[in-house]
Amino acid sequence: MGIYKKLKPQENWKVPVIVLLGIISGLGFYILHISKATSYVSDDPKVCVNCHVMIPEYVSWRNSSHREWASCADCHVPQDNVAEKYFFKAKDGIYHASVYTTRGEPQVIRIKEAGKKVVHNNCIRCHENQVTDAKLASQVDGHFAHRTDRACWECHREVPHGKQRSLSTVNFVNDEELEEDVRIPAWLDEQLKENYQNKEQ
Amino acid sequence: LERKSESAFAYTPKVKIGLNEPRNKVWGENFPREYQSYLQNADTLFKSAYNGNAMIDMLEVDPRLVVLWAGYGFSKDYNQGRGHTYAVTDLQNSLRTGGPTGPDDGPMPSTCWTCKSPDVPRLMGEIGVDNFYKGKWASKGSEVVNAIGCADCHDEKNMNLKITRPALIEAFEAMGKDINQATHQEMRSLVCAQCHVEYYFDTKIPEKEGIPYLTFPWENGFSVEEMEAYYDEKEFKDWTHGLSKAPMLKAQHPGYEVYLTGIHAKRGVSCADCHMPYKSEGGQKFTDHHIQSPLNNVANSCQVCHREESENLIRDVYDRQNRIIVNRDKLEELLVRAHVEAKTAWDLGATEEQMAEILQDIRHAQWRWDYAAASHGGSFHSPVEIGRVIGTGIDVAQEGRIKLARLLIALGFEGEVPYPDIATKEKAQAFIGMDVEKLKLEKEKFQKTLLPEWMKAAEEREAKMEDGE
Amino acid sequence: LERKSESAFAYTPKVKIGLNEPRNKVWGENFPREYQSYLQNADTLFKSAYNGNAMIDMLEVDPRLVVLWAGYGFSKDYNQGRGHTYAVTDLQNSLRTGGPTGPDDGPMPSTCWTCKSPDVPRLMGEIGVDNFYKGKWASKGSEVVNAIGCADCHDEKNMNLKITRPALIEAFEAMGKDINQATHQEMRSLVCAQCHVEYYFDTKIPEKEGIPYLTFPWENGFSVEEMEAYYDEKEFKDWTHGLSKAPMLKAQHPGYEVYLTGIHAKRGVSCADCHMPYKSEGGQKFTDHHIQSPLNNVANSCQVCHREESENLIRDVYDRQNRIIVNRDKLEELLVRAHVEAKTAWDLGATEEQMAEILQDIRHAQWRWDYAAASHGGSFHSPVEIGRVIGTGIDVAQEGRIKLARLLIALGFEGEVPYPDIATKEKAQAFIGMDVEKLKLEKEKFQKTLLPEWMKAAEEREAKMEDGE
Ligand code: HEC
Ligand code: HEC
Ligand code: HEC
Ligand code: HEC
Ligand code: HEC
Ligand code: HEC
Ligand code: HEC
Ligand code: HEC
Ligand code: HEC
Ligand code: HEC
Ligand code: HEC
Ligand code: HEC
Ligand code: HEC
Ligand code: HEC
Ligand SMILES: [Ca+2]
Ligand SMILES: [Ca+2]
Repeated sequence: MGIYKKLKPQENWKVPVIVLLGIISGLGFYILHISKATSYVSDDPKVCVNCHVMIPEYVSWRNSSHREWASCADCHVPQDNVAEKYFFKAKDGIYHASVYTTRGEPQVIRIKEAGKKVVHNNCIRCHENQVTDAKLASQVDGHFAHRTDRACWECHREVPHGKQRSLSTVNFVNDEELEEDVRIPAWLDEQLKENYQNKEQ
Repeated sequence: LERKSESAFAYTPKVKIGLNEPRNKVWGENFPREYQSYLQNADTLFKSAYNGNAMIDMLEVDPRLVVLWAGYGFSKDYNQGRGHTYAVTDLQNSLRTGGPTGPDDGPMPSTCWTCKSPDVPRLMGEIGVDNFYKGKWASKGSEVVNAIGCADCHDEKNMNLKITRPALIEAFEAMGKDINQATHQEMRSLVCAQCHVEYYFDTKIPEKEGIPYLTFPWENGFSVEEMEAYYDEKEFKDWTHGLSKAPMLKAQHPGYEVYLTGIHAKRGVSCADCHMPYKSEGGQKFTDHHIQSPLNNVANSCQVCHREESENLIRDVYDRQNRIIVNRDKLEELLVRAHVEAKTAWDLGATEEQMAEILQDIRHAQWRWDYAAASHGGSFHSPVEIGRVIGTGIDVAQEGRIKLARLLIALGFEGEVPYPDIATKEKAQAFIGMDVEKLKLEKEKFQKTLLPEWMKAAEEREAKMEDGE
Repeated sequence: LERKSESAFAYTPKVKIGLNEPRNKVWGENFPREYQSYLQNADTLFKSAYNGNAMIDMLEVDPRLVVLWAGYGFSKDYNQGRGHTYAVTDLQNSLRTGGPTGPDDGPMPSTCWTCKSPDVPRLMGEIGVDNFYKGKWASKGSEVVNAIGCADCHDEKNMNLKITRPALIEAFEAMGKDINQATHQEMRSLVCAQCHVEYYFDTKIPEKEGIPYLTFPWENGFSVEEMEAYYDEKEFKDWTHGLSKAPMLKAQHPGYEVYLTGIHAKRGVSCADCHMPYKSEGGQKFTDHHIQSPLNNVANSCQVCHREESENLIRDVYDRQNRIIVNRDKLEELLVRAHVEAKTAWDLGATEEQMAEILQDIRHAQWRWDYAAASHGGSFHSPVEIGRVIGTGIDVAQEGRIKLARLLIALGFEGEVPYPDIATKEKAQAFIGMDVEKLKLEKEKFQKTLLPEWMKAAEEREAKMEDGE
């Protein structure tokens, strides 16, 4: 009861609040539209790179052992039941899209607690046979719990996004061009070469 | 989760394991994978740059140790530890434990057994902790026979990890902590911390006077300075040095303490993560019970977390060990010099008062050296801290030697005290006046007479134990 | 992905940037994001436990330094470096550079300018490298005015990273390496290695005799022992110590060398990864040109690779720094003692022969200390190596002091040479007999007369330069 009272707005707030809510939800749909957040309903990883802040994760995933097996959604969306799957997707989709559109994205994106749980459970979903041993689970109390009580990626630190998740994973698109390039500017190179010729004489 | 109760019906354990069952084979019936890997602890083939499964005679490799430990058991015999399988045998065969001729004979107490066998929790359960620690080690020669094993770390009812050694529990209490609060991940290191820790025998515990009670000196903390302060406050010494007469401390394998100061511990990596990584058989993972140098198993231990070439990872370990050994070796040399210089001072008639500060410096410097040296793996487990500890050791040793330089001149000595010829273990043992041949003969006699009797008695005793039903 | 190359092509430069354009603002027209972040190098607010953007008077913080550098410029004035913005100003204002009254006056050579400004490549291009190094620093006072900037690291044609300082290129050649073979990732550290390295002025290069030619002592390798051997072979000294008369070496910021020995370098992490991480603005990622302590920016630098709480990461850095400082401070104290004891020995009539070995010990011990101390960030960049270096320094310093103890007694001195009262910078400078007030007056005069003339001349000169077209 106490909590409800605290949360309940005072009477004179009613009108402004309703108006505000209207604006917010209107904006929400607008954001959904311009950011292609509706594409979240799809499981295709390409939709995640609709915004380039997801590029490092996309590229690292594309180079990982999981590319052929697991798409973004296989890990990042609950797979236990259909309702929850779409609820989570919608929640996440709207959230990411608003953050992106409002330019509010953090400098470095880090997974949140809720997201961690989802991913962790998805690791187990696919790898249950490997991480648990049905025979031992029957004899050894807490075997399942002990096997799965740490985030998988505390050990498998590079699955699937690699170690560097910054732009540095994708920065070197022009690598070839760069490798051919020399490191010493011509004006200095000439002077120093002259120096060496003098030395040899 | 539901799956769990389902399959519970499908599998019934082959045997019922009794409380404190010391025979590893019995547990192995139920857990053949773990047991098979456990049996590999007998392996002695792998040798890394400084460690490995092989038995390495450290006094041979580094005869300076003989001088550092003059007057103490370790100068007789000291090996780099090998697999858990050998804990009992190595204790029996070490020259340190002498050649007892009966239950009340020999230089070492029962307490030595504490970290060597699952017969220990069994005995402690049967006769009580105090009675276990009482008497000579020979008094329990026919009781302690099984190699370190399942009952040391596991609860027989549910295979949970558990602490079976009172010293660790008491040390936690002394620090005001409750070991029952340890997380599962912490337990994966704490089972090792039952044994891989610095210890001493406290014979002055009220109401237990005279019992060499196994105690971990952690009350002030784990660092080299905090433990030193602990011993200093108690004016405890392990022995009086044979040459310098300094009141010495012996640091024994502070593995857990050093590990705690390193980055892996800070990031929640446990001993078991590296020394007992998972192993896959038939698509299922279980804990590898072959406990050894991870350098013999880089793929399963390091590479799960570090996607680096195996040779790079090994080089990283060696890099750290090599950087540490330079100064550790230097400190060792300085300590040899300090002991010999102190002896020269005594010989020239130095007084107790003149020597007091110098001996304290030697005590502290060697304690620091030993903390670094005895902690096998420490140069990797926490290289920055070990580097620091050795740095302070060098400073203190040299302070002592500056005082010695002044004193020696005051006593009429000129020039430098010559460095002894201790190029080999034999020369070093001769230098400190030890009769090794005598020790070896005593040991041989013991091995031919008393030891076989113990083994026979133990066999008969175990034959009467119920088989796991 | 396509987006990235897209934007690469879409870009049309606003202005054309000329060869060796020293004015950062001109480059900023084309690259406003980088330039905006670059401007933040002027920030002096952040202070970490040992470093940060603020200007820290190191002689004030640690007056022992005054004694260690007695007889050398650094005892006059030494600050912990701050942002690149201040390189030119700080050189002008440092008491080390004196108060020149004209182009050929003052204690320091032109070479000092080398690492302070993008006017350096410009000048070297115009007058040649040798001519640049010739003369007093005052001779180029009106030429070097722009803060470290774009032309120091970038090629104006394509913004590729470039090496603009001959010393680094020559050092690579001396080691038999070709810097053109450096990978892109290596270049992200090598641009810093143009300046953040140990150096000396070689005045004995054939055909360039007398020119204080900037040289990196890397021929034998980067380690403290290898560089020491390099200097010893050449019998090079930076100065003769004011108290001990030891032939001293000064280690200046061996940042790159120390970094190379650490785990981050081994794993291919570059200076730029931590000190110039990527930054996000409006969904675009670009390189943050605010070069500073990463502790002021943990989220973008460390946390990209380490999924750890920011406070844990900061604590890790401090942990390492704190563990190193214990022994570094100790070594500093030992060096003060050694210098003072050596002076006492001279005063009592010691001979050159009696002192020779002792002075060599002091030289080597202080070199090791300085290698560790001058390398800001080194305690984090490579804590194990720095710990090792300091350990060897303590040993060598104490060896020298043992010899001193013997010598002092032989010279009739009794007891300990008292530690000087150097509790503050003022006391320490008085102790070594320095007239700081005179230095300050000379500097003030310079700041009021010559310096404004230079600035005016520079302004007029730059006004005639073409604007980026
Ligand atoms: C409209 C742009 C956009 C799209 C499309 C997008 N993301 Fe994101 N995402 C963001 C932004 C912005 C953040 C940072 C949010 C924050 O941390 O506050 C983010 C954060 C995340 C996080 C970490 C934060 C958390 O909630 O745990 C995950 C995981 C993630 N995205 C996965 C995905 C997946 C999977 C897809 C495709 C199905 C995807 N994203 C598509 C913009 C987007
Ligand atoms: C195999 C499982 C898996 C797949 C497939 C996967 N991820 Fe992830 N993702 C993870 C894990 C695990 C983390 C948490 C990493 C951490 O905390 O170290 C994560 C974290 C993230 C984050 C947050 C950034 C961070 O490092 O915390 C984003 C954004 C993200 N993923 C996006 C994506 C996108 C986009 C895709 C598809 C292109 C994708 N992921 C595919 C497992 C996966
Ligand atoms: C959609 C199913 C799926 C999900 C979700 C999934 N995996 Fe996998 N994973 C696979 C498959 C299939 C393979 C085999 C790939 C191969 O052999 O190349 C695999 C391989 C692996 C491997 C061995 C190869 C390697 O890269 O080392 C590891 C470790 C692994 N997964 C860990 C994880 C972790 C950790 C997570 C959660 C963050 C996860 N997996 C999520 C299906 C999945
Ligand atoms: C304590 C560290 C640790 C944790 C936590 C951990 N693993 Fe592993 N995992 C390992 C080790 C070690 C191996 C290597 C075993 C081998 O190669 O035989 C491994 C191997 C694997 C493999 C590959 C097996 C094969 O046959 O190649 C998969 C898949 C895997 N783990 C998935 C997971 C998942 C999913 C989780 C989370 C529930 C997880 N792991 C948690 C340490 C761990
Ligand atoms: C991050 C990995 C890691 C962790 C965690 C770790 N160790 Fe080690 N340990 C090593 C390595 C590597 C060596 C060096 C092996 C060598 O030199 O051959 C080593 C060496 C040892 C040795 C000497 C091995 C020999 O061959 O004789 C012992 C004993 C040891 N560790 C015990 C422990 C204990 C006890 C703990 C926990 C308190 C622990 N280790 C935690 C990696 C680890
Ligand atoms: C707190 C536990 C503990 C106690 C008490 C203990 N040890 Fe040990 N012992 C160990 C550990 C751990 C090792 C392995 C050390 C290593 O090599 O890293 C070891 C190794 C040994 C070895 C084989 C290596 C060598 O030194 O030759 C012998 C023998 C030995 N101990 C004898 C003794 C004796 C005798 C005593 C009593 C004075 C004793 N132990 C008391 C834990 C203990
Ligand atoms: C009951 C005491 C005890 C426990 C518990 C214990 N150890 Fe040991 N450990 C020893 C002794 C004693 C030795 C030396 C045996 C010998 O050389 O005779 C040893 C040796 C070792 C070695 C050297 C092996 C080799 O082949 O060189 C390693 C590594 C090691 N232990 C790690 C661990 C780890 C990790 C744990 C916990 C998971 C652990 N120990 C638990 C007593 C113990
Ligand atoms: C030195 C300590 C130590 C000894 C001795 C030991 N274990 Fe373990 N054991 C562990 C650790 C640590 C784990 C991992 C527990 C966890 O993470 O939950 C483990 C796990 C297990 C498990 C759980 C399944 C698995 O593989 O992870 C079984 C079953 C097991 N051990 C059986 C045995 C048997 C049988 C023996 C004797 C032959 C034995 N253990 C000896 C430390 C030990
Ligand atoms: C369960 C995960 C895990 C295992 C297993 C592991 N490490 Fe690490 N290692 C880490 C973490 C976490 C760090 C801290 C740095 C970081 O956050 O990346 C680290 C740091 C390091 C460092 C840098 C620290 C230093 O001293 O410079 C080295 C080197 C290293 N590990 C080598 C090894 C080697 C060799 C092994 C195997 C013997 C090993 N690691 C096993 C997780 C692990
Ligand atoms: C892995 C990250 C990392 C790398 C790589 C790295 N540094 Fe640092 N650096 C640090 C940290 C952390 C500090 C300590 C900052 C503090 O104490 O406030 C530091 C300190 C410094 C400082 C002193 C900063 C100040 O505030 O005065 C300088 C200068 C420096 N580094 C230069 C370099 C150079 C040059 C390189 C490459 C040769 C390099 N660093 C590579 C992390 C790094
Ligand atoms: C090889 C490049 C290089 C040369 C040559 C060089 N410096 Fe520096 N200088 C640096 C670097 C790098 C720093 C920043 C050091 C730090 O704090 O980490 C610095 C910092 C300084 C500072 C600011 C900090 C302080 O000490 O008060 C002054 C002033 C300075 N230098 C003067 C000089 C003088 C005078 C000379 C000539 C004797 C000189 N520099 C030669 C690279 C150089
Ligand atoms: C042209 C020479 C030069 C180059 C190139 C150079 N530095 Fe510096 N750096 C200096 C000087 C000089 C200072 C000291 C300025 C002062 O205090 O007056 C300095 C100061 C710093 C500081 C201290 C900043 C603070 O706020 O305390 C850091 C960090 C640093 N440099 C890192 C780097 C890194 C990283 C690179 C390469 C990406 C680099 N520097 C390239 C000469 C240079
Ligand atoms: C101390 C060295 C240094 C200085 C000074 C410097 N830069 Fe950079 N700059 C770098 C490094 C390192 C990179 C990253 C290059 C890479 O990874 O390809 C970079 C990258 C860039 C890029 C490429 C785009 C990006 O953001 O990654 C531009 C444009 C740029 N700098 C402009 C400038 C401008 C304009 C200035 C002067 C205001 C300047 N730089 C001064 C070192 C420097
Ligand atoms: C570009 C990637 C990257 C960046 C940025 C980075 N690190 Fe690391 N760090 C590593 C790697 C790789 C290792 C080696 C261990 C491993 O393989 O995980 C490491 C190791 C470490 C270690 C263990 C080494 C030791 O000395 O004990 C610490 C602590 C650490 N990092 C802290 C930091 C801090 C603090 C920062 C920011 C100033 C930072 N790192 C920035 C990649 C990075
Ligand atoms: Ca002890
Ligand atoms: Ca120098």
